[in-house]
Amino acid sequence: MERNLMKGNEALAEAAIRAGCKCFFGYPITPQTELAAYMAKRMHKAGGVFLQAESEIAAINMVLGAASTGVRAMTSSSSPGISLKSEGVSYIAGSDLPAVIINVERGGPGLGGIQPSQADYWQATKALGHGDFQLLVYAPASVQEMVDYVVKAFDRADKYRMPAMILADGLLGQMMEPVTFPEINPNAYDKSGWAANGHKMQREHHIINSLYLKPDELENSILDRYKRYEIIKETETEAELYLTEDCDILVCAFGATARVAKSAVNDARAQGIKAGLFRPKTLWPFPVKEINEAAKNAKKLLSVEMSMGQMIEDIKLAINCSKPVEFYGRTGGVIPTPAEVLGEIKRMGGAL
Amino acid sequence: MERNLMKGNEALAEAAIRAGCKCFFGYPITPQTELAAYMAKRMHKAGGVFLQAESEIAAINMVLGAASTGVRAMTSSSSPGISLKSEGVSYIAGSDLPAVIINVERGGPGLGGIQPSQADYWQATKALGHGDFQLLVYAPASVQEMVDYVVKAFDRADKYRMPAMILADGLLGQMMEPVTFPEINPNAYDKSGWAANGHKMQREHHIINSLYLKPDELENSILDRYKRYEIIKETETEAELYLTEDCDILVCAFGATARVAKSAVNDARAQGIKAGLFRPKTLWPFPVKEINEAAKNAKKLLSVEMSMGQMIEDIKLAINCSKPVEFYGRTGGVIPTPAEVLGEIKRMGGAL
Amino acid sequence: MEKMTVITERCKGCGLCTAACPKKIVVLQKEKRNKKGYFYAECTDQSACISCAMCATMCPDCAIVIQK
Amino acid sequence: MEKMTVITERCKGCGLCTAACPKKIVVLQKEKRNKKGYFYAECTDQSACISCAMCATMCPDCAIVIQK
Amino acid sequence: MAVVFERPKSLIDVPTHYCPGCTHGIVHRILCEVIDEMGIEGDTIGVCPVGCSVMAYDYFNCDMIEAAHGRAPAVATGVKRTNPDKFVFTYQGDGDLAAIGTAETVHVATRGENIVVIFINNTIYGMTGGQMAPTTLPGQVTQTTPFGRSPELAGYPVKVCEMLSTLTGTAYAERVAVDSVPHIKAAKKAIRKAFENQKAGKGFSIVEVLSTCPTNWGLAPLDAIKRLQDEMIPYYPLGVYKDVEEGVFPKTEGGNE
Amino acid sequence: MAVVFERPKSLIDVPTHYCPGCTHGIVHRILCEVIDEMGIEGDTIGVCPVGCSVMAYDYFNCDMIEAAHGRAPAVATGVKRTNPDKFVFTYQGDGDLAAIGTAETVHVATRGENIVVIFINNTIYGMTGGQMAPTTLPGQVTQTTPFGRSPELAGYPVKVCEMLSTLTGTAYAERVAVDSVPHIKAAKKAIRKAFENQKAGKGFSIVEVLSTCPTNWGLAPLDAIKRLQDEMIPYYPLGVYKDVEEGVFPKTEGGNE
Amino acid sequence: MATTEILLAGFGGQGILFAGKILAYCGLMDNKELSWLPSYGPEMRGGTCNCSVTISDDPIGSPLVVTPHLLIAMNQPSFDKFVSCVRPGGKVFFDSTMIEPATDRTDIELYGIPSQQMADDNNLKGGSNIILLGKLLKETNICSLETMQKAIEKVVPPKKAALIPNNFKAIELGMNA
Amino acid sequence: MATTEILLAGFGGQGILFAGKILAYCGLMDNKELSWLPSYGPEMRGGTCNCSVTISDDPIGSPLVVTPHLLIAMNQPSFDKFVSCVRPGGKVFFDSTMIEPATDRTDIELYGIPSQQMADDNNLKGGSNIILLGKLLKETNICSLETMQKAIEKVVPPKKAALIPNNFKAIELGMNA
Ligand SMILES: Cc1ncc(C[n+]2csc(CCOP(=O)(O)OP(=O)(O)O)c2C)c(N)n1
Ligand SMILES: Cc1ncc(C[n+]2csc(CCOP(=O)(O)OP(=O)(O)O)c2C)c(N)n1
Ligand code: SF4
Ligand code: SF4
Ligand code: SF4
Ligand code: SF4
Repeated sequence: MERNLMKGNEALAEAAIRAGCKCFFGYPITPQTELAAYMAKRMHKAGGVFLQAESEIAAINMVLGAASTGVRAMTSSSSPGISLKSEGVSYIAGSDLPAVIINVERGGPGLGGIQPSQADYWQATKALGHGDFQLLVYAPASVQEMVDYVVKAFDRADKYRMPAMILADGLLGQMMEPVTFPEINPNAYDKSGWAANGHKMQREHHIINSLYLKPDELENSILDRYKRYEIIKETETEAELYLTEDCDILVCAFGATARVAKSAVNDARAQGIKAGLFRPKTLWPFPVKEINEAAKNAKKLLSVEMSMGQMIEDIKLAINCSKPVEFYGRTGGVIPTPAEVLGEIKRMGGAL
Repeated sequence: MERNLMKGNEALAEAAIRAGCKCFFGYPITPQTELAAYMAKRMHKAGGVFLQAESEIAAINMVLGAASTGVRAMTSSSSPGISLKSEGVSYIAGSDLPAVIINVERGGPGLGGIQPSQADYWQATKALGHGDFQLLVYAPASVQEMVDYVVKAFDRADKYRMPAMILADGLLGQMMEPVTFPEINPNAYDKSGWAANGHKMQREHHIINSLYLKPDELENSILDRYKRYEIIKETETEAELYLTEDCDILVCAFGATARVAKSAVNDARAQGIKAGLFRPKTLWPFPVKEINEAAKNAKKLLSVEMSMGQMIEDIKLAINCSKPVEFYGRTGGVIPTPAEVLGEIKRMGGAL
Repeated sequence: MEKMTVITERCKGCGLCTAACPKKIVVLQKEKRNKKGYFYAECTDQSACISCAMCATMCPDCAIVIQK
Repeated sequence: MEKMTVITERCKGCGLCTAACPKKIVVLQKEKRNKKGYFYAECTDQSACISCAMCATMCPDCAIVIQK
Repeated sequence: MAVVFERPKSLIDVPTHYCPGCTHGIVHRILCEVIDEMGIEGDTIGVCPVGCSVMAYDYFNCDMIEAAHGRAPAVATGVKRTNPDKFVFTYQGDGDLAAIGTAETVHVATRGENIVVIFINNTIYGMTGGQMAPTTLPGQVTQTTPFGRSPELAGYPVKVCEMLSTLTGTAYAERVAVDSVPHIKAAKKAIRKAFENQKAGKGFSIVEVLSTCPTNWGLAPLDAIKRLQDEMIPYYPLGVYKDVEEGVFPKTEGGNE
Repeated sequence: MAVVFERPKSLIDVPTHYCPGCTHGIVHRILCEVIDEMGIEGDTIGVCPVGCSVMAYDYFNCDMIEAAHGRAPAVATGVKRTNPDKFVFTYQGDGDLAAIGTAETVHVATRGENIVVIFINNTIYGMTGGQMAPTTLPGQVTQTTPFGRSPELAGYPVKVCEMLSTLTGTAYAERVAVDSVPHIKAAKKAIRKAFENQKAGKGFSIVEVLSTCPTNWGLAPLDAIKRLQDEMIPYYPLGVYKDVEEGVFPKTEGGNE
Repeated sequence: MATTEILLAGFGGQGILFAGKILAYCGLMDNKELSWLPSYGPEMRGGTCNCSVTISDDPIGSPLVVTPHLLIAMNQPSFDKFVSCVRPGGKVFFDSTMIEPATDRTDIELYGIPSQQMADDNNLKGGSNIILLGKLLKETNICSLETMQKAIEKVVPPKKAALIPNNFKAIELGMNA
Repeated sequence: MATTEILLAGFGGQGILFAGKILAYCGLMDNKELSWLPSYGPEMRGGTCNCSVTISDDPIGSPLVVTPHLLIAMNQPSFDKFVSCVRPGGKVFFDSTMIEPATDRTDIELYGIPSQQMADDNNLKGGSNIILLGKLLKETNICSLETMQKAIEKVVPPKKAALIPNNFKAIELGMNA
């Protein structure tokens, strides 16, 4: 397979097109602009729709409209723009629609900055909008994984009729790496049972809706959804375990930060410190089994994040607070260095 | 003091005016419409500004504008409308501005329903927008507390220069109870050091801003904010402990649900079961010391929520997963009954 | 068969039909309520009805059927 | 003192001033760069300058001061 | 005897939740009459707003999508772009279309999106209990303008047809009313024309329907009709505001590949 | 010798981050000249957009607030309503004002909010690297219209002055350009008038300034000026679109208590 | 009486909430603890609507009345839905013009009066709710007539003060029915 | 060579990212692991801009180059900021037209060439970056000239293919400087 040198943002776009995405609605924002630019060039040729919406809100609701008709639809943005989409994402979840949403995170809060960040972890995993719901959240750590997880996100979104998010960051979006595109034969899911694409006088009319005025009906619709969530928690978690078998200190990190952490783990091993890496690839569902496996021999855990510490809570909950979990983070667009992480590992190792 | 019979929504409005709120910007949504209606009637007479904005987004940004000039400002909405405000709330936090935001929650996700819910707990406490930040979150459980916590929210927002939220629900907003208005002398905080209200050629110009293009500057601004958050965690937690001293089963609930839980605790005691109630009044910061005090003799905890279970994570983290925490919830607008909660208590008690 | 039929359970007693009728033969009677509690509309003189469907055109609830 | 002064460190070498000058005496020279690396503008003939401030009015960077 | 007037087929035979005398029902019916007459029920996808007509999905027998408040035009855009051969319409109130949804409305028009918007102007927020709408008349009392809408405090109404007519993508904008049989017939004609426009690919069409909200106006249904006639029509003149016969996309224009 | 032209006092003496030849700088200067001439620096509060002028707070010496993308009119409303004696202006690009901020723009106008909006129309998104703006001309190549803006695919431009002039709350709308010395002088006069309107409480004033973005147009600064003259002015005719001498709130109207 | 839980139910527009409010004010007048909680559907008119009122000597837990001591039912669906929830020994007041009181419960007392008809007959437009309240007043010891009259004076908005006598009359009609 | 980390820095508009891209493609051509990461300020023109390139035989961890083996500096602030980060034994290539190379480091090698001047003199508008690349090619074993030429052919967009010879010439100038 050919190795292409591509920016993460472009790889996301190309992968989406190959995964059968038929429409992209977006609004420009740094650091994900290349994604839309790529779509603008390629989507029409691929027989799909590219439309620059008047806002992030319009874009997510265009996605809702297209997805309602059974078409694979995607939007992308970065942190402030994702906040604006939150109502729409909640509607998509509440309407049981599949859709893919990309967040190429930047530093916040507010306008913040345009450098990489992971401070939207909680937003993505707990509360991208009001009400009880979840999205599938994938955290790629390389340009190649950007490709792989976009393909998976479209598949799983269709499979479970729910929104799926790629939670990337400016570093992954902006960096170029070699990438190959595997042969993709998108699974076809039968949507004829619910899609609102014109009944041709041949079936009952379909209604796409998130309104249930009777509380018990609304509750039941949520309970149904949470049953699916339980299946997903059982079957869809993914994680990388690196040198965890014998590790004393388990470094936990996702996305771009995991690359930094891996360098640090290697450096630590080179210095004789038994460090290992746990890298969740799905953030929701959080890989509970996997982290327990990875941590089984560890004495301490260290969560490294480009934020003030958000995943750390999921780690503690996943291991039932059974071991100390420490935190090292940089935020606001500062990227931690392997040396800093190594310093933390050593500090913790010294205290063992 | 005179006992007035008032809806929770109206009490919120009256209390805000008495607390020196000088402007209210909102957009209609059930179940909080009475709040704006009350403001429309009274605010101009009180020398303040009432303006129905064109949307929730406009409203929160009007709040940002007014707050920037040093004026006490407020907005209110319900779940879908709060999602729309999330970008603006993140800007307010990132600009270190005080403001009060009311969420009279209803069932979600999506359009959901118009009955009471607590499913925006995570949104309020973890991620009301992108980036690293927090808001103060108060959870009143009676119309009287609606009054008391609005007053406090304005005070603490000014004190810490951050947004504060009243997280209520449709039940509290719609119900009438007797309420008294204590003499309120709003603290005056000196805002002349930062407010952008015209420099009269007598000082440097002030800039209200959340943009820091240099990552280390953005990081520093966040670290500064988190130092304040640490002080707040130390000093601002509040909770009610009811019959906890000797309790075997500690029921944890906030807001309207806590009233139901309290009835159930009383019923349980009447049946000889040692149940107690822990009611956080601040959701962020979560009352960690207080719950540990309340749980010290408990064998099991039960989180009762009008959601699929969100506070339960904070409970587990607060007690360091040291005791089993179970969950009973109704969602989508269904209000749990004391009998249901009692049933859970008994089930758990039987297993003791 | 009658020219103007009110589907009484659909009628909400709004009276828009009464004003639309050029013959002034549609009224809201004040005796009988339907299950929802509304006094429903009635044609007082079927023979005078010219089947113009003005009342039905005004009716927001499709509560009137006209035949000719 | 000169009638037209370019604050060279402020000049970004855009050349808008050169087109605005009615006397055609403002040019972007091609020898000297400022610290930012721009070839800055220059008045080639101060005596011909009529202090009309046309160049300064066009300058987006307030890089020109005019005296009379 | 033959039936000369009955419920259109595409209007599902159930009681509506609308208040007595609310003209939403009239607009529903004439819209469905047009769908029936054009024979397009099976090829039509409707988008409901958030407002009193939120549950229109239970009444229209074509496929239906419930949009977030104000976002129906965006939802409709997503539908139409991916299903260009389908008929797509939105049905929206004035709060939905002209307040929270202003951006979506302006942009669906300026894009010349080939859809139909049915816009119910009843000068108030019905569903939430009678707050000021962007279309509320100066002086009108509502829950949030308890002393009458003061333009100084609460601004002036937005005249939607007038505003959208300035946009090149708008092919057709007409304001109608449903206060009388002749007006209802004209309204139906306008809706028909809007759908025919969509069939012909002419661009964006909007039909603004002056309607009543007896409940929140605090008027009996017939008095509400009278208010529509006496106060609304003078402020919001009926008529065609724009009608681009040849459509908004002349074959020669544009930089398409 | 006496200085006859120099930087206005209210324009802080620092280099800007704007590209060479970008006309944002010209508009900044004439705006500050007006502030200086009216002597209102100490009583003015400015609101910056998100766009290339996001950091205008570092340039204007009056108090400044940085708004979220598109929300400057709402922020300004919050400021003006609580500080009616202050001069309040926003400075916004076309993406900010006419795309994401459309609702805020239309409503600040229809409310007759007594503020000044300076609207920079450069037919492109500058800061994010040259995507299509709502004002991008048909056929114009941008990052997101790589084959030229096709109205069929990407819609038609929004003509802001034309659209806002249909709203009763708009007291004054003028389109100017900064491509030449006479036009710059006219632009300054328009800005002055807008601020004088605010002083007199006349209602909403907007000055649309046709500007260049040499960088994202891919043109040398002087070529960019030429494009403004040759392509933009014909599409966006200069002139006064609305000017309500007596202000939008005649003493007799309104239902104020 | 420690605690009385009352449920009022009917169509929107029948004055369910208004009647509940009067009861709530009765509690306020008598210096008791009380709560009032409305619940309604999406329809502005004609939808279902109900209202929970609790009056008590002690602080009130859940304001939602699930098992009422007293029920006022103003339409058939409300009667059918809620009659089974009434506590044993409880009382049900209903409009017999509108409601067919089919129930096999024997542990509760049913008081049906043709309140709608009575309102129509006495030219008390929309007074059916208050007539039922009068009946409730008579058959329970919720409060004194005087308290209820004071409550009515509080609840009727000043602009409509002219309607107070009508309400008094409706109470009277109900008490005598 | 296991891993080479390269940092390129200067003003926006000087072609920093473009030069970095050529280096990245060199890695691709030679079938190595590689990463390219840009970083820039808010200005479209004239702001600071830098670019991290890592070429390696092994999978690459952090793509952010903090302690480069090789530094290309195209303006004074970049030189001043980054010269201290270069690894001992590392090499710094800079435009001596623009930069005063003030540093007290003795453990690195400095290669200053007047690349801007050379570009101006040779009518290679904007070729200063490529000239420096030529110098880097000469002084390191990052790749062969052939690889770099192939990389250039890849990176120059098809529409501007006419500029390829100019780039080759710039490389040559740099190698001979
Ligand atoms: C984001 C959001 N904001 C507000 C609401 C509450 N809401 C529901 S309907 C409505 C307004 C309805 O008025 P209009 O659009 O005029 O339609 P009508 O009910 O008069 O037909 C509002 C504000 C909501 N559901 N979602
Ligand atoms: C919510 C949100 N969406 C998008 C962006 C990204 N963004 C920054 S500036 C800009 C557009 C700027 O264009 P314009 O308003 O025309 O101003 P110019 O830069 O051309 O002066 C965009 C889309 C953002 N910061 N926030
Ligand atoms: S218009 Fe229809 S609903 Fe109204 S009274 Fe007449 S028949 Fe009944
Ligand atoms: S207009 Fe100003 S910045 Fe541009 S070249 Fe002339 S002096 Fe320099
Ligand atoms: S509230 Fe008004 S708009 Fe809504 S259904 Fe009733 S009358 Fe119609
Ligand atoms: S990108 Fe365009 S608008 Fe922005 S500063 Fe540069 S030239 Fe000006």
